[in-house]
Amino acid sequence: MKAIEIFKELGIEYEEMKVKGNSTPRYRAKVEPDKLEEIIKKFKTQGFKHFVALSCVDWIKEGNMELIYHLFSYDTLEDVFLSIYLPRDEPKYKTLRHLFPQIETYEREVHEMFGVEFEGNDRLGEFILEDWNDMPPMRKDFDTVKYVKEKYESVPLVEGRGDKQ
Amino acid sequence: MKEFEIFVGPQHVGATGNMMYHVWVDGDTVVKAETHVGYLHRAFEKLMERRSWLMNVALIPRICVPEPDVNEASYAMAVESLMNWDIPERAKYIRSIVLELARLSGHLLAISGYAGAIGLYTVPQWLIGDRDYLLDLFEQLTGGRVYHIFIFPGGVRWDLPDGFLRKLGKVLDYLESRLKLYDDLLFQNKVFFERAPDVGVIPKDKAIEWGVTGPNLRACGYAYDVRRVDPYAAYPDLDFEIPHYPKFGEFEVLGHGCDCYSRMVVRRLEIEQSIRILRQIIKKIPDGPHTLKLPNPIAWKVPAGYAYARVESSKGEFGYLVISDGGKVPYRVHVRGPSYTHGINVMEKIAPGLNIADFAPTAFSLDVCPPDIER
Amino acid sequence: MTDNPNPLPSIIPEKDWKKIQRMLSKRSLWMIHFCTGCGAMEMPPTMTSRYDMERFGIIPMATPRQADLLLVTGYVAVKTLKRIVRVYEQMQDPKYVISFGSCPINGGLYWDSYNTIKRLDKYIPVDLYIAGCMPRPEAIMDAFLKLMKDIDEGRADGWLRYRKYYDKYRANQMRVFKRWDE
Amino acid sequence: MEILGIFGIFVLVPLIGSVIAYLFRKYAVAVAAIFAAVPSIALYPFYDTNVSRIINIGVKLNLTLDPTTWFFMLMLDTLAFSALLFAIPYIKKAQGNFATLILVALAGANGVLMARDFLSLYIFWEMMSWATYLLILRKSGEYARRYLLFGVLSAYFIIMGIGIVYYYTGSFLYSATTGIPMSGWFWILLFLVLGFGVKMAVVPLHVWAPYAYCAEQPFVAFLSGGLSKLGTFGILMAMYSIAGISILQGFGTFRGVSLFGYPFALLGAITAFIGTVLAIFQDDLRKLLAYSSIGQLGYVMVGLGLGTSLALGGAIFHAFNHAFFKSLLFLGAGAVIYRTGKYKISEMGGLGYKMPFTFLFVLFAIFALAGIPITSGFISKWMLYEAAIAKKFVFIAPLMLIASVGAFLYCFRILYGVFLGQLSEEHKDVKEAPAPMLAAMFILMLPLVIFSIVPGWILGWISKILVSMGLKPLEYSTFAYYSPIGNANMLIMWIAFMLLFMVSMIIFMMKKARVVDQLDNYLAGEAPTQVQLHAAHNFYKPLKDTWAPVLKYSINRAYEKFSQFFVEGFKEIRKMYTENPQDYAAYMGIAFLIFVLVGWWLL
Amino acid sequence: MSIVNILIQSTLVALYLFLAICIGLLFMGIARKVTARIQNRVGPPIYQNFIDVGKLLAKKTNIKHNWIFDFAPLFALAGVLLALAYLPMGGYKMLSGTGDLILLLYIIAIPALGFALGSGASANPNAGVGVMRALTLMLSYEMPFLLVLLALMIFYNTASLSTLLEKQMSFAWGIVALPISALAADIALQGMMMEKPFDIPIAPHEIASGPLVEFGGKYLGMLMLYSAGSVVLETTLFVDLFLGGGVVLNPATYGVVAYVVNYLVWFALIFVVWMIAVFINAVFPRFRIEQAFKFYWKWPTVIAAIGLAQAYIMSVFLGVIP
Repeated sequence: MKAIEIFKELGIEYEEMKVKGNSTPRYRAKVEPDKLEEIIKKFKTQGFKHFVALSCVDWIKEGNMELIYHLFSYDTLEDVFLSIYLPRDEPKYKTLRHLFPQIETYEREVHEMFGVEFEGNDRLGEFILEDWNDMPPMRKDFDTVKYVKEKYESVPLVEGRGDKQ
Repeated sequence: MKEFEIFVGPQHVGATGNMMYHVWVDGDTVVKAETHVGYLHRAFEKLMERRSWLMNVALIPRICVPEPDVNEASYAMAVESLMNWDIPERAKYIRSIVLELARLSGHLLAISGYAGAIGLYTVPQWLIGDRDYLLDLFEQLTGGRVYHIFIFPGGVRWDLPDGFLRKLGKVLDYLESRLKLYDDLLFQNKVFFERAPDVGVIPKDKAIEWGVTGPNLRACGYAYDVRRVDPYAAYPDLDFEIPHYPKFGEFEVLGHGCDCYSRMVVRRLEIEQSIRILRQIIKKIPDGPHTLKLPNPIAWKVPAGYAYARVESSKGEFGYLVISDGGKVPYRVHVRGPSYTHGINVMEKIAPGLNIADFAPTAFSLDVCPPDIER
Repeated sequence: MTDNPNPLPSIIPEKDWKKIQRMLSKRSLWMIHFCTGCGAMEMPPTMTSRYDMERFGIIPMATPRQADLLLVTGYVAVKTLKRIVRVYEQMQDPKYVISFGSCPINGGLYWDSYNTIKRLDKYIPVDLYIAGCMPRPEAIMDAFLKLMKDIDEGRADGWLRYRKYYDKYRANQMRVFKRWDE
Repeated sequence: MEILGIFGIFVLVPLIGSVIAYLFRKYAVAVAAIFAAVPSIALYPFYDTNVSRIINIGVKLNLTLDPTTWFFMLMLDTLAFSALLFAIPYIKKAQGNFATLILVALAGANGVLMARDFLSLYIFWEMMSWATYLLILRKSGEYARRYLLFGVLSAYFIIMGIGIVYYYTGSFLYSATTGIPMSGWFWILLFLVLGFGVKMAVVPLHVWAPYAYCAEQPFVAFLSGGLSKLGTFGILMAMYSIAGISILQGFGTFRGVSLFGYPFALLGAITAFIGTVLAIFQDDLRKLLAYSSIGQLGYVMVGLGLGTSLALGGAIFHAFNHAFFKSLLFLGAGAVIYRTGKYKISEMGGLGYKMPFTFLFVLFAIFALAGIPITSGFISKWMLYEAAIAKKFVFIAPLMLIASVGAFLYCFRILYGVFLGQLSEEHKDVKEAPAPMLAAMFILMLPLVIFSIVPGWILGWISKILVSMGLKPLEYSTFAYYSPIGNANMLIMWIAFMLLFMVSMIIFMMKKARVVDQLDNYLAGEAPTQVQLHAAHNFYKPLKDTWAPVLKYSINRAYEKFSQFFVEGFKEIRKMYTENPQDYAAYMGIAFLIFVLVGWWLL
Repeated sequence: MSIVNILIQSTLVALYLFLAICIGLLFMGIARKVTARIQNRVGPPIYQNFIDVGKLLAKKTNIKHNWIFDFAPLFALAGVLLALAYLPMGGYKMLSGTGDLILLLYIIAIPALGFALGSGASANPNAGVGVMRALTLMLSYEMPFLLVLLALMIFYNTASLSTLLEKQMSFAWGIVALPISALAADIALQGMMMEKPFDIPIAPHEIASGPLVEFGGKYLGMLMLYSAGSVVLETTLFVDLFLGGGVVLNPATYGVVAYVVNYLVWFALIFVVWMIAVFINAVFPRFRIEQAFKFYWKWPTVIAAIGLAQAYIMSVFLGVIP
């Protein structure tokens, strides 16, 4: 089934994204967080079997975290981007790893980089970073230059270069 | 405790780059594997939010070292989508040349990595030696051996240099003549027939659901290729086949697909197809400008919106999700690398039951490239 | 830590013994197989038929116990730095470090990245830097030759410095790591 | 000395000791060790004595001490003493019981060795068997029943043999064997060899061994090293003393080897191979040693079957070596089990760093087991190989040779799994084995070293045995030994090895090395605090996978299926099993009668 | 034997052993060079391995895990030298008059066992797995190899290597008399030398160079000497068994000249045997261990069994007595 028909069937508003270079159509839709699982299941049964990615966007001005679930269908050759918005100060969502196994990995990354909690995913924790002691670094209010100055620039040089053997 | 633990990586010959597989082994069979990444995390997505649209072109090739051009191409395509630019035909063809050369070099590396993992060191020596001719071509074309920074939004950096196509043709002839030797050495080697088939099998019905893409998906028997399903650059005009299991042409069909053998043979056949594509491009390439007339690079403003562009790399689907809020810098860029699923999700799932002798070859046959996992 | 005494002091003069040692270690540099960063991409061409670094007796080795030469190929993420230090400490003296590319010198392209250290020699002693992003195989070969010359002249003394200023290096390392074990 | 005095020392002293030791309760084992020491020390003056006396008490009995008896007694009594010495700290519960039974078994064994008539042989044999049974019972009733089943089988076989002899000669004496026809000889020898073969655990009669050898380690050391040699002794007596070489040759010969012996030699080679293969895959330390024991006794069987003087000498020598190194191994395993309480190889590891002396003793035993030339274990294997090769036996020789390669595999499994590798957290405080244990192991190690440098001594004793059986003596000098096709000089080898060892030592000593922690290890750059690095479970998995189709045909399972058939078929009869020992005894008596009658009827 | 005689003999043996180790190092260097040429490279100088060993022995720090760790270099080097001492080289009997093939077979196990012990002492699972593979490989290649040895011993009716050389000189070289066995032996030799496709125990991609994983410095240096010795040991074993040990002139008639000529011929022959192994090594990937096991117990064993049958028939039924 074409993505447009599914959207219509589910009664979701969608917009078409601009595409240059590539040729398949891409649709973007904003959905309610609690309906997302059902919608993804619907898409999955309708041929959207390839889960491309889960991205997170930190909309600091709006105070939102946007999670973008990106699906692709090899049958109809369409991309679907399903967005949900979570409150920024306490982002929390349930895990969807039972739908597509790679969602688990994406959730681990989003958790580490943005601080989004996924209930039911027991593998959250240190993933990419190690010994991290600051706020999740991909958040917009994390100042990487300041962090670099504090952490790395302040380390002193060790003298002794040029000492004879 | 029955199992012992082995760390494959980061400092391990069998690790595919700087990453770590924490492996629990019973006897010599893997019971469980966990992928640990982050050794190469440079926070590209964060840095891209701090750099202007054009500066990012210099940054992103570093995401995938063996094949940097796919980053440039997909980023450029995503930005072009946002800007609503149509790039000139010649630029598309030149992009295709660069991408195909990159694919060739990526496949040569992948095959030599696998051959090294099963202990045939002559193959890496030859293949990487031959790959240097491709790097020479890159050098002539772009000025850099590894990082080219050649494709950027609006076209490519400059036109083909004089005599480039002739030289390209020569290199292709040479490479084609060498393929026979590779076949003799690796692809028709009896020990390879023993070791590769039915090792590291991805269940065929799960392959798409697990997010397997690229040659690994084709080795499972699906003829899906981004160049076909979501064509870009000059590929709609070009004629090429999509090698997939069990259409291996002159090669024997051993095993039941989705295994190391199919993955390697698919890569080997794609080298032939790339040569074929490049030959067509040499014939077909149109004249014209190589780039659009670009606005002032310092004051680029990209209209707000979402754009996703995907490119077929030698490892699988490479995609960029670019989000702009209309400012001078991207608001958010998300990079979808093929190794993200291959290296973590697929590897953790197919590892149990593998012999430890087959662990490194399986990882190499999936062609996992850690930098595009953690960026 | 034991030093390396002259086995036959009556026959070989002390000076010559050192010279012999340096000659031996310069002609047989075993490199540890550790791709710490993207610079490792230019290692295969350097190792293989076109540039062939085995001409100088440099071959990749599987484990740090066997190796003399650590190549830090490119940017160093904090997580990798910890492994580099461990590997470096497991190597046996004399050992040499070549740092590769622009990033370990001053941060390079990633000067503002929160996860890469900016100067490698704050954490482990570096005998030789190769600049460039990324250095060409010719540059790498040149660096190897330079390192051999340095060893011959006794200037590649990073391992001695590490031994001497061990506490300082360790203190610097601990400023970026929260804890030492995993 | 008068034979009765000798009988007193070697049979009655242990018997009396068994009663006395029982009274001492807490110190019973120590007291028993003293009583075991008496015969083993008293043995030495009797070297080269040859006394024999026929005692007529209605039936004629014959007790003898000759070089054969002396040689085997040397083995058994030393082992019994070491085992008891080892048991002093080891046995915690019911000491009196243990000490008594061991001494009874020793007395029985000595009696078997001294007996030269079938009646006393049978009495002492049963004495030894029942003591063994009760000792195994201390560990597990199930295992003891398995032993009992085969012990009874063995007894039946022996009795049938005896019955046939008595039928023809009317006498129980070994020497009175005139007038037996060749067909009679065939049955006699077959029954006797099978009967004693059970004790030697020859395939397919080996099934009891892996279970019996799970009993307490000091006893198992004595059982595997010592008591199983009674089987060797019995077959040796039956084939080469009672029957004699000329009767064996009378069955026809194949390149100078009796056609009666050749199948047994082949069986022995197969036993060696199967025992070795099964040993490779065991995870239980005791079972591994048990299968190894089966395999090694297969070698002895080869020698006994071939019956040339080189082969027979090799067999006797190998029995001697096996007695010592296998007991040493069982004692070493016992020391480890005593300290850790673990039986599984995969649960140990790294104990060699904590128990260096135990490790060295076991290492030496393993050198002997594997046949490394710096131990005497090599020499006996060498003799057996050369005997087979000189006769151009193309089936026996390769089986033995490949089995000895297989022995390397399980040897390393013991060494690596138990003593090397990662020392686990819970064994951080393990201490060296107590002094009596070490002393016991040291005693057992000595002959292995001495006879490897000076094989001439022991070859002299063995030659004497061979001569007494009418075979040619061995060719040997003090340090060297010869076969028709080759020779080996141990002194030159030792000197060369020592010199070359010094050379490498000099190169080695030029530099000092620093000791690092076991977790400062190549872990690919990682440094976890808690990590499991001991790769001992399923160690030979590739081999096991490869051989899985063959391994599923287990003889053990065949027996179980067989018994299952009976269980299914005779559910009613099963009700006879009232769990009342007296009933069992009654059944056994009935069965015994039936067997005797059947034997009678057969002839 | 007088004291002087013994001294001369032992000096000669020492000289031969020293030369053997040097030849081994040289051969390893040549192998690297040849492999490099196959791989389109220049390759290191052929004396590179001497430098490597020198460097390793001159390393300034050495680490060990415990005292059992020391067994590896000591037993390995002493054992391989001892085994070499029992091999006739170029017609010089060394100690082979005082010990035969079976003794040699077991002496060869000493270095391997010592090496296994030392590497096992290092709590590294890679070492454990590596030794497991090495032992399994040993079980694999020994099957054909023992059959081959048996064929030789049955055919020439001796287990003594020096007698074997004499009989080969007077009758015919083993490769002429028993060509099938020679083929099987050469296949077994590839596994014995742990060259590809049988370099499974030290596979760096799989188990990070296996038993060698924790050795460095002088330990590795001495183990390199050991492997240099084993190269000569294994090639010489083949040459002694099948190529008459390179004996072309009878020392009894030609004296010292014969020794020199024989030594050179022996050198040429072991070089040829080594080169065959190196060429195969360069163009094959490695097996998995169970595949190696299956391989060896299948075809080479069948070939060796046919060779054994040939030797048996010739010796027993046809009465050919060399």
